[in-house]
Amino acid sequence: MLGEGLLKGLGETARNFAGSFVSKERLTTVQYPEEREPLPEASRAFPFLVYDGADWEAGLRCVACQICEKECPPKCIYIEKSKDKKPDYVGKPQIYPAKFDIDISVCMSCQICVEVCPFEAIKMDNQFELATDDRFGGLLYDRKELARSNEYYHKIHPTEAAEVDARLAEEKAKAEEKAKAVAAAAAAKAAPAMAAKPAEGAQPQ
Amino acid sequence: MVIFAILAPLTVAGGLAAVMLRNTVHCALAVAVAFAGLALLFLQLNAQFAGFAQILVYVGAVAILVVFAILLTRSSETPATGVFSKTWLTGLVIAAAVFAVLAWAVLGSRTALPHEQIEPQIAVAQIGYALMGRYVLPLEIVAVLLTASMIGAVIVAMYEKGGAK
Amino acid sequence: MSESLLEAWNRPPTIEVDGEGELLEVAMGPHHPSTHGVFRMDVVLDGERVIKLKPVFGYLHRNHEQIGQTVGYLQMMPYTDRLDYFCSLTNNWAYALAVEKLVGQAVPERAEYIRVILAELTRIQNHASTIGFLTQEMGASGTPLMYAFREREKILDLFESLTGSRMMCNYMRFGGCRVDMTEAHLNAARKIVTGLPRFIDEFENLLTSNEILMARSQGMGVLKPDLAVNAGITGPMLRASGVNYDIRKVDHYGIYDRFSFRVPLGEHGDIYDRYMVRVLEMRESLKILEQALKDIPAGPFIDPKAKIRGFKPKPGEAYGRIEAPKGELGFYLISDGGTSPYRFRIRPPSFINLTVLEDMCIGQNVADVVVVFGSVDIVLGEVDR
Amino acid sequence: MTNMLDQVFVLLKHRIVGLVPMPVQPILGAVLSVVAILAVFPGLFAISVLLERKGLGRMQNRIGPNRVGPLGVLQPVADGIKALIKEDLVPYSADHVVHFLAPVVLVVVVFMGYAVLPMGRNMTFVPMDAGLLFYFAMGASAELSIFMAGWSSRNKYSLLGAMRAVAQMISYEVPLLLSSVVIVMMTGSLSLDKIVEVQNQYTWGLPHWFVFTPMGFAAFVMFAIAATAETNRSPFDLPEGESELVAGYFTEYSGFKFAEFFLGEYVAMLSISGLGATLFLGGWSAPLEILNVVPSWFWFFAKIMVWICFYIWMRGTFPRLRQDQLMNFAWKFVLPMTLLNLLVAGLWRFMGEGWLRWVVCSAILLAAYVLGGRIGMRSKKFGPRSYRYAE
Amino acid sequence: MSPLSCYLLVAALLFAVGLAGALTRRNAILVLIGIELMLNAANLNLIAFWRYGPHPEALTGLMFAVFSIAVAAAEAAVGLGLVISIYRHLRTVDLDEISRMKG
Repeated sequence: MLGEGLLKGLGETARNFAGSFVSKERLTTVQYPEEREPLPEASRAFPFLVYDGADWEAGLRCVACQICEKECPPKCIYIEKSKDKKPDYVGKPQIYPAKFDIDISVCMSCQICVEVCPFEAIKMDNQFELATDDRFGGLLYDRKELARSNEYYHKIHPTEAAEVDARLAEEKAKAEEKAKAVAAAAAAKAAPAMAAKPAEGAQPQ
Repeated sequence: MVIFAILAPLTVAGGLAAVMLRNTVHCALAVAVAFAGLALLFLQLNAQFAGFAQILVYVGAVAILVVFAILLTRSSETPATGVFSKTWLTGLVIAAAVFAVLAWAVLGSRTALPHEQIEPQIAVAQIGYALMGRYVLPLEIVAVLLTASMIGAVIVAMYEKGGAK
Repeated sequence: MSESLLEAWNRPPTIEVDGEGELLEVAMGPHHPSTHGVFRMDVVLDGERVIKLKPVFGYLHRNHEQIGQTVGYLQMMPYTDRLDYFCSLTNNWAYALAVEKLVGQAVPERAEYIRVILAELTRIQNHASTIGFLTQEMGASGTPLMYAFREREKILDLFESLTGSRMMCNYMRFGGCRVDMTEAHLNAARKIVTGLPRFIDEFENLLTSNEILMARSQGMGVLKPDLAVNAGITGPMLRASGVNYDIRKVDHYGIYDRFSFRVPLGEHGDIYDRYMVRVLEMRESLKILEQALKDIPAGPFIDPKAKIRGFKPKPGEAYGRIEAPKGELGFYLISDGGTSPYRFRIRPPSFINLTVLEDMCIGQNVADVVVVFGSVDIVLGEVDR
Repeated sequence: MTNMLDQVFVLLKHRIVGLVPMPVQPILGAVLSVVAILAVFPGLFAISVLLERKGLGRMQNRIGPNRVGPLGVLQPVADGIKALIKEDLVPYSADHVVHFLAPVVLVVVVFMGYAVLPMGRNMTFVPMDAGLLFYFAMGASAELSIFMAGWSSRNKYSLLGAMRAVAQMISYEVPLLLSSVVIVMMTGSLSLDKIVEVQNQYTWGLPHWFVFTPMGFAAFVMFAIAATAETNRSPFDLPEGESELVAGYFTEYSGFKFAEFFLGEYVAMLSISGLGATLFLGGWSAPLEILNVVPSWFWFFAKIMVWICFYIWMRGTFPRLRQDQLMNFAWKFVLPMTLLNLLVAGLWRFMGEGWLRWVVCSAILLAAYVLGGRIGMRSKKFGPRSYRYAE
Repeated sequence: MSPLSCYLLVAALLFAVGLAGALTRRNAILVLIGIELMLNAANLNLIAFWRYGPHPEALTGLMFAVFSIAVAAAEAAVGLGLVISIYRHLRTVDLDEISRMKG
């Protein structure tokens, strides 16, 4: 009969209308600025640089290897290597980024820089409210603006950060062990010669 | 009388504009004003039914038909050749002559015309009874005429698909 | 515009024009409420009847194929998200498939299951929103669209918690997936799958037997099967025309052979058939999902030996194609042994399905043009690339 | 006491009018009524816009406007202020005079329709003998203003939208009139007050509304369809079908003129709902005899709002028809049905009291409806389909 | 001057205006408009005579006007139909150009 489908449709909207008052499922709206849905842990927005310790400049994990710069699909990362070296988390002297800029307005949040980074130095933030009225410089972040503490990383991605920390700790332990072993070996090697050449043995590898 | 003094010039102005404006659509809108003014004059003359019928038929239907015809015949742009016919002077003279004769007749018979009467109070029901009683034959004929003209208009204006029909 | 295109546009109309002869040329778009983005249709009208239609696109051209030839294999992956931004996961899959063919990479069992689950979820959300947009074109005040978005939201939430992003997932990798789908994710997917049949019922109640929808869509925008085959139409459009061609069935890619599902076919090739084929496909996708979520094995989610980055495939070529929600999505790669492909070519279903727009619209009412256009199911990002 | 409440506005008007000298009294009375109408119906317009936006939102599982004022109830006020302070853009090549006059004419004509609607017991502005005719005359004039708007904008979309709107309104005016004629046949009067009086009777506490008779119900359905089309509401909202025509005849209007169109549209909707309620749902009469304690004007406005809610409900559910389908539906289905309905109304009159006429009239109308629908769907070759699967 | 003669004068003026329009315009549609004006002027006469004449209760003039309105509507419909059909044949509605009898 003509009109049957129309009545069925009317029934459906009526059900939804009534349902929106009683069922959360039928009224999924969240009043955004006031209430926010918790972001899933994996949620990603734009990259940041992780640093350990309190001093962001000293603690940056980045060693300016430039892999992320090379791999970034839209080429939004710009790195300048430093001339001098400073010790990294293992204590090994490393080059550090004299300049590390990310143009957030170009970045497409693909996470490839995070994947390729061998030093766990760059991670994805979940901060997405970055709107600014400065067209040119407002979204061009330098090293300082990009630096976030490891604690912050733990806060936004707890599981992942714990894994990373464990891995780093393991690496560090390994490196220390190795360094110790090397030192021991060197010491052992140096011991007979110590008498002959004391100055040489004191120098680290 | 005051109302008449407002309505009559309005109506005539509408009519004049309809005849004289260059833009065809403006003419159609002006004639709608004239029709509306006439309807109000009818109301002023206590002919409620005729007045509403006038609005319904003329403003609601005829004016719309006219604008549709204007758009369908693409005559809403003013033609370069001018809007008045080659014989416009003759027409104007004839019209003026007709008005002169009519006005002379009206003014001449001023004394013979009946004067102020009591206002007739006509209920719509009375019109209905008259239509169904004394005027039933004209009503039927008008009905037939309307049907015939409707069919005629449709056939005349119908798309001629695949040659003559 | 090349000469031949100009000639094509200037050729006499294919249908007879009535005696009226006054043709009206209307440019629908690029800023028009119904063009899903920046797309223009130059329509020549005889009264309200369409006698010529020229789709004009390229407003959203972003040079994807050239980008693919300059960046490395991995770096192209996030760009594929941006082709058809409604179904980034299927795009990922097609591209991953092409590269896997090129380098001869096998995919672990669990990864295949994950891919199927995500692809079918993508299909459901794409079809639901397409139907929503289609009814929007018909003037349904967005009610079906909002229902579709309500369900899509759940699926996107799952995508976000799994891949980190709602739409630009960048999830597949050569030889597997980027991260594992944990039990929590699987449970979320199961919950979505149990809720979806009710939603599809709701959709069908609202639309399928609606007389206005029938009047608007049945017999409108008919696509004949032979024309569809000749023009290379794929996906629900082709199946609505009655041609049984589903790459999941014919190409045996992934592990689709293991699931039992049917391919719904239309008969008339009109808008209603396209609508119904999509609805029925959603139901079939649900069947696949149920099976996949039941059978998913444990194991690695990516081949641990797989090279992700900086590899140089041997010179050769590969074509990876899948049944994307919109049709056959293919990536064609030629390697010359370098770190980036020598030639990178995308076969976008939206673009090729759009080529028959004029044939479907000619002789139709102008109001139907937007509905026919909506029934094609395109995303301008994929059309213009 | 209930009588007092019922007549509160009438008494108030008399009291105020009584304060001025005799010769000015009719003028003041008219002014008071006009002011009341101009105050109440734009207020209802605001309420129905809010209802529409909230209701549509709820139907679509959204919340709707909720930022301005508590629960967003001040949204119409904000919209109004926005419309007022917006720049008034007139296209360069537009016909400025006509462009300006179109919304004014629309609003004036639409408000004129209220003159004859009985909004409560003794609450008709101009109790006119040919009230129904007056109403339709005013409704017919609105078409001209829509044409003016579309033509004067010099925009293809506007003109196309206006042509569609006018064609549609003319086509549906016929069934609208003919379905009301059934009521005129049953009451023997064109006066809306008389029509309500006839319906304001009760048997066993139930009202004698015309919607409860077979042809009254059929006429009600046809009237509702035609009224929806007449006011360009979904599913007949093609004149402003944004997927094809951007915004129809008021595409080129902005600021206050746009607001006038918006107002005109909603006020026309309210007034045609009022007419429908008057003709079929007993106007200001209470739905049950015992409910007569509630003032009559309350029932009138309640019925209007129910009708408006139904409009909103339909808008939230249906896609829109196409122009030719709309015309076909008007001329090939609604019009024949209303004509048949006229015949049935005559039959009803001559069959005399008894249950037989109920059965016969209902059977004729139902059969015609089912048959007509079936034939219509078959001739257009549409209907439910079944699908085959390939394994 | 009696009110009746005022109405009659207005009607005469309208009639003359309509006649002038019908005789001077080139556009067939505007000629039709002129004719409609003339018919309306006649209606005004009829109603004025009914109102001020003897025996208004007999409704003769009013009825005449009502029928005239109905007939005029039919006339307008057929006339405009003809204009449209002429336009379709000759692509013009300019009466100075439509001077041949052969279509």
